[in-house]
Amino acid sequence: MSYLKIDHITKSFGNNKVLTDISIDFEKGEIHSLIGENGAGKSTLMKIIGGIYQADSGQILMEGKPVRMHDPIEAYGCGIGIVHQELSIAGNMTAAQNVFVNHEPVKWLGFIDWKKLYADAAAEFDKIGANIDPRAIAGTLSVGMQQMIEISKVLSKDVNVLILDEPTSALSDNEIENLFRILLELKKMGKLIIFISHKLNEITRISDKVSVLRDGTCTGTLDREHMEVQTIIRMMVGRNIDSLYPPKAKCRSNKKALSAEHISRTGKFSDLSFDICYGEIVGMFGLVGAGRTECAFSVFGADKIDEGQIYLEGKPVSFKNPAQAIKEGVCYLSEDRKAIGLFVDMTVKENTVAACLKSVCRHGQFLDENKAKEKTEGYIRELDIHPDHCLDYKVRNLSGGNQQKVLFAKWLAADPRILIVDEPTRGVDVGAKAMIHHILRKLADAGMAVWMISSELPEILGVSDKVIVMHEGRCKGILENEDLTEEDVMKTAFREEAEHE
Amino acid sequence: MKRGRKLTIGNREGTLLITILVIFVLMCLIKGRLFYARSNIEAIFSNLAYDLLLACGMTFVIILGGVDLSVGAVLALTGIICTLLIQQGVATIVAVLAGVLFGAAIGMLNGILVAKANVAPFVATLGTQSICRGICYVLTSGYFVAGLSEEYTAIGRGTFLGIPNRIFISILIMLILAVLSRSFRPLKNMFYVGGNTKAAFISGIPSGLTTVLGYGISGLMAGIAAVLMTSSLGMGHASYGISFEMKAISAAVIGGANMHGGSGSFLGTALGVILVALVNNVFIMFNGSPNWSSAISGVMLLLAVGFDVVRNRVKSDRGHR
Amino acid sequence: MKRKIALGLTLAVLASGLAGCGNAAPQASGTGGAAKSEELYSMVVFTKGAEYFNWCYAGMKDAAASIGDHITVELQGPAEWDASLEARTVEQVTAKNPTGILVASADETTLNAAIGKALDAGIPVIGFDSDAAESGRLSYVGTDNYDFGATAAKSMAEMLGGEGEVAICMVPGAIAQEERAEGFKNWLEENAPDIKVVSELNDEGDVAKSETVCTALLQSNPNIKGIFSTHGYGAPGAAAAARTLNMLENVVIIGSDYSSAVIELLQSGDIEGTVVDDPYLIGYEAFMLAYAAAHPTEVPSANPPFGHVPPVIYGGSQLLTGEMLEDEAVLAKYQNPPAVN
Amino acid sequence: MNKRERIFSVKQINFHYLVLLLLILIVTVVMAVRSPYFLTGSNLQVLIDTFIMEAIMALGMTMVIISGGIDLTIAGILPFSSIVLALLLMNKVPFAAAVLLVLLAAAVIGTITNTLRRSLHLHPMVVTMAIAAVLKGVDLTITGGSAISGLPDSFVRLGSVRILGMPVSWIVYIILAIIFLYFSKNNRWFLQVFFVGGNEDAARLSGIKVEALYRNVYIISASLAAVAGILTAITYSSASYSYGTNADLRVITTVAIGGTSLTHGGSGSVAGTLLGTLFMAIIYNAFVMSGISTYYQDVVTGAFLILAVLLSEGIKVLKERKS
Repeated sequence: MSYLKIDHITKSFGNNKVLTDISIDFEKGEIHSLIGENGAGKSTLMKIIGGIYQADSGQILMEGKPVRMHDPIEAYGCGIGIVHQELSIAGNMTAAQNVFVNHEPVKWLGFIDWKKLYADAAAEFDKIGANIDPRAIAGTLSVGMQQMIEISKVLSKDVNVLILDEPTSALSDNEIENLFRILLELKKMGKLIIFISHKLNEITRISDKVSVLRDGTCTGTLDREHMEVQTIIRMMVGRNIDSLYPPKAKCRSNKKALSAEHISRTGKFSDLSFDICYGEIVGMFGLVGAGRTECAFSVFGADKIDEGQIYLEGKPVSFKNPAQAIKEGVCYLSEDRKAIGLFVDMTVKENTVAACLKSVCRHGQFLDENKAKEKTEGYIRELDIHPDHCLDYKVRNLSGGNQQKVLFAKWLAADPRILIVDEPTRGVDVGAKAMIHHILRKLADAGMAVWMISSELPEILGVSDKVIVMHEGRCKGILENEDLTEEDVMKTAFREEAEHE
Repeated sequence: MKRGRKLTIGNREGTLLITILVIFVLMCLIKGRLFYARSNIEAIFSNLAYDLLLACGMTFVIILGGVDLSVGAVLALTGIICTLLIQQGVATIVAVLAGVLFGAAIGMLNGILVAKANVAPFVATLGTQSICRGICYVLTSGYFVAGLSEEYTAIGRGTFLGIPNRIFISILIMLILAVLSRSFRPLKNMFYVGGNTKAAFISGIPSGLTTVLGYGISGLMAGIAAVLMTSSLGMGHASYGISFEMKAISAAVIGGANMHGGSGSFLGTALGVILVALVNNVFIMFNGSPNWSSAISGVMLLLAVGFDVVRNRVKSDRGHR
Repeated sequence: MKRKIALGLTLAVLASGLAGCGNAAPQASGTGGAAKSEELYSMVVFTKGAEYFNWCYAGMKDAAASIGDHITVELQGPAEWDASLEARTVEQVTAKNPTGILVASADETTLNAAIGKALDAGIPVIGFDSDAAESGRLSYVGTDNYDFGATAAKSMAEMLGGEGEVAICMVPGAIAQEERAEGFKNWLEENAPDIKVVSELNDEGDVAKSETVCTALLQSNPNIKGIFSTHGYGAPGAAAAARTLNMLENVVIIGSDYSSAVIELLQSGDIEGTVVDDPYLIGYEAFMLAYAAAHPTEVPSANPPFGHVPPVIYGGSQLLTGEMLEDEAVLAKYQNPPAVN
Repeated sequence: MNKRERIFSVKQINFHYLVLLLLILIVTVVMAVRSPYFLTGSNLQVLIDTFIMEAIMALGMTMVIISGGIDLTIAGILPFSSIVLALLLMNKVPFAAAVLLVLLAAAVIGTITNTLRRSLHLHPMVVTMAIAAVLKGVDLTITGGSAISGLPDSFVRLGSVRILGMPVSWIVYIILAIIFLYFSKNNRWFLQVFFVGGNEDAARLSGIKVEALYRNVYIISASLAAVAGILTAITYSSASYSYGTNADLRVITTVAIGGTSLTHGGSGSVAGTLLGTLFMAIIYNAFVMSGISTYYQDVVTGAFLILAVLLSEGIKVLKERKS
């Protein structure tokens, strides 16, 4: 008898069937990974296990006994806790308060025992090796640290089943190592860990079992011996993807599109110099907090530059706001698509034309509905956005991968010469990932200059022609991507630090 | 399904339209000529002219995700400035322009406070409300400003092509805004800014400017309403427009605008104004207790939104089967 | 650094603002040595900014000036109609230790405690316009509002020839207005039974709202021959409604109180009459009573230690018509409203 | 960290408090110079009396605004509860029972507010605005517009009861203020309000019963408005539908001046509201004491409101720039 059993679970939202008859067995003391394309139903399944959604039919069995959970509190009661993909930190509270939210140590009448709270929080952080001041205001901490708070929050509830939804996407390598160490330790303690990730190498590294979801069904569970990347990919997408990464550039020109000379922004990055040429993809690698997004923001005019100069085709420019940048053909595809990318309550059409309104307007001022429609339909076809009649759908109702494609459509519609893409495949499944990489290459081959920011080394190495390595706000080196290995890049990133020490 | 969308009449507008028609037909049947006489219809519409203008301006602000509590006070202050200027013998056109532009300026000040200084709309407009209302009394000590020229009063009392100016101007402005909001870029931008301010900024939409424009239009509408009101009543007074902002907000929400920003419809707002005015009219025709007359718009709001929620629930229940 | 500058600037601006305000203020007792002979009288009303009270205050000011320039007067009170707020204002004024207080009460009972406290502190309190009869105020000057309504009813009956349907426009809840409406209805019931009050409307004391409700009224009931408004803002609204409907000729509109707007409408014949009392006189008398109460003489007083004052003075009310305003002398009385502050 | 530090969270919003304190000081000094009566005992007592109802309601409003909402019903609940209390007392209901019934009624109104807000997906401002309008209608219908008086003697006497030399309303306020000040920094439930205001989704996922919390916040606000209504009835020995006109806006102004943000929930403090309350009370009093026209009072409070919020937003921006 398995410890936790998902038994013929089915779930629909309205007429949209998300999960069909899924059954998976989980055992105590294992790390069980869950993988699948976006929209395959992983998050929904996890939310059902975590008590946030209720299944339409089927049941959840714990040690053979059916359990019903109507909210996260009941799930905790059953010893199940989730670390969510979207950070659920209240930025205005201290780290300790976040960890112990809703089960704070109290003395009487709900009065908080502050001493115990901070001591307990410190102990929790110690347990996972996180160096966080329990009294720090959570909002001022880095994303990685916030993730650690999230994990502590769940662990502090003494759970037997720990579900982690994409826990590593915002973590630095050190933090990932740390996390894995903790997970292995928890496993030894006999806890069940359900691990959701897009990073195949992570999954193959630490999982004991992996279950693959596709279109709301479970296509199989593999154990350690059979865990091969190609097999997993085939089970996920129903076909082999031979070329996850596109071929290298055909025609890199020497014409500089964008150059930065010694640009600095206090407290964010300093003294950056690099060139991006037409026809090439320049990868900018760095861990979280390396200052990549900040740098892109400054170049794009969404933030200031304190020192240094940016040149567009050799001409000095300084964009006061994104509007000016877009006018000059510089576009920035943001990493956080919900917060600063898309208008989720507006239609696909409205989103697609958002950055190029002027071009679909008569006399530049009066919206031409037909033009907007044509343009959007073009991108829906070109980018294969599903469903294909989604013109007037609210973006909120699309899956994550398709939302990302709409974001691409929005920026391609603005007709950029230089496209800055920030983590273009975050939260996107393998199929869509490959497609996005191919699109980027196609754009570069068509003469566009592409600046890709990513913290995934395989992606950087697989896609870019040139790699800018960032670390803690500084540029540690610019490498040509010829037989470059992950080790080379990492060495570059930590070069000076090693020398200092 | 797809064809339904093309009609561009949303659920809420449909509900409102049907409700209004039902009330109208019932009243015609019960009260007969008394009700459907041209003069009555004209009277209903003349009286809702101010509300219509203010509610249209408010719709923009609500689409932007804000709220404008200052419109009533701006209306009073603009009215007083206009009438004082007229009293001083300033040319009508100059006085009207000065008043209307003053309204727009106060609105833009609200917009600047909200967009540039990051002050919550409720607070910023509450502040300007209090300031404007105070200035009204400082300027007039509570006296009426009367003795206006006939040239001025003709604006509110006259007719154009047989239609009273008040109806003509307010409906014309409403229609222009309704059409422009769908296609005119600076107005269309408001939906983007209200939907997601940061994404709008990143997409190159001038969100600050758009916000200032939205509040500016709201102030402008208050200014126009002030001119129409003072000229038709023939006097200005510091107490004009008290609690008009609440009526305008109610009408916009009845019409389907979402206070969280990003959505709103001018047709809906106009229907909301008409519905409230109609119910008020019916209320008086049937001698309803005066104690309840100020609660009408609030109750209509709860009913309209409640009806939608119930209907959607019924619909989705059916969908499940 | 920026912080310091910001702080400094803010403070500087605010301080100068406050100082400026302070200078503009009429000072009762700030000037040290002469303070002994200085006297301050406060008038507290429940809707500061109402034209009616401005006239009362003007009467008070003139009366004060006639006594001597050692007397300062001030007008206080909340702008919104809230009896509890007015009571607080009375308490605050009491803390300034004025020589006398004149109060128009927002309702009959709420101010009792506040007025009692002022009396306990040795400050004479005179009621005017709206009475708080049980408060212990030394005297009351005002109009019998019941009678006021009756005057309106009588005029209405005359103008309508004794029959027809009429409506009342009012703010429910305001005591003076409720009394006027009561007087109006009762007089008609007793003396002109053929005139029926068919509707009572709430116009929220607002001209535009008054126009809206009167329009609906006149439409739904074309038999309405007369409208009586119990306050100063109703008649202009009713006139506007009648104008919109082209019914100015068919409807008799009788208002209450006077203002530049009402005078204008009377002159143009848009409204037929307005019932007026004499707020200027009321203010004048109220001040004189307060002064008398604050300066006891040998005349034995009913309220020692205060000076003797009569408990109640009722002034009359009369109908003012456009015809009467043709007389320059009459017109002069109602024109040129007094400046306040 | 000692307790004092925590209550006034020295690290966080202190600059705003400092400015408010300085302003209060300046107004006090200016007024003390200009009017010999300003610093008298009787005036200071009046100064507090004048704003005490708003002060009580501001406590509840602070929690509502921190939770990310707003409550305009209080202007309707205050007169409603004074009227209901008066009617109950006149019908020989014992005082304690009457007070309990009034509080219960307020709690029901708070629950209705939240239920409508939730089920109709409406912004709290719109819902509370509608409910306030309905309550005014109820008040008018019950009273017919006139003030209710002739309350039982035992009740009337309460108005002049002094405990430790203070009227009942002060005692109630002091107790409430201490509770709110202490609880808002130390009590689990109160802290959860900050949590929900800061990040509602996070709170929900953390297992906080968000809807119950919202409901409680509105119930507290409504109950405090009822307390203010009861105290008004005690203070003036009568009840009227005119009480509390525009009190909602005065209360929100107070809370906003105290540094609680209406832009983003989760930031603000009861301590700030106390300072805001003191500031407003002094300003209101200063106007009457100095004899400046009350018309300027509206202009000045409006300007202070905008300035105060500009200031606190400005501090935030400066802080962000620094970090």
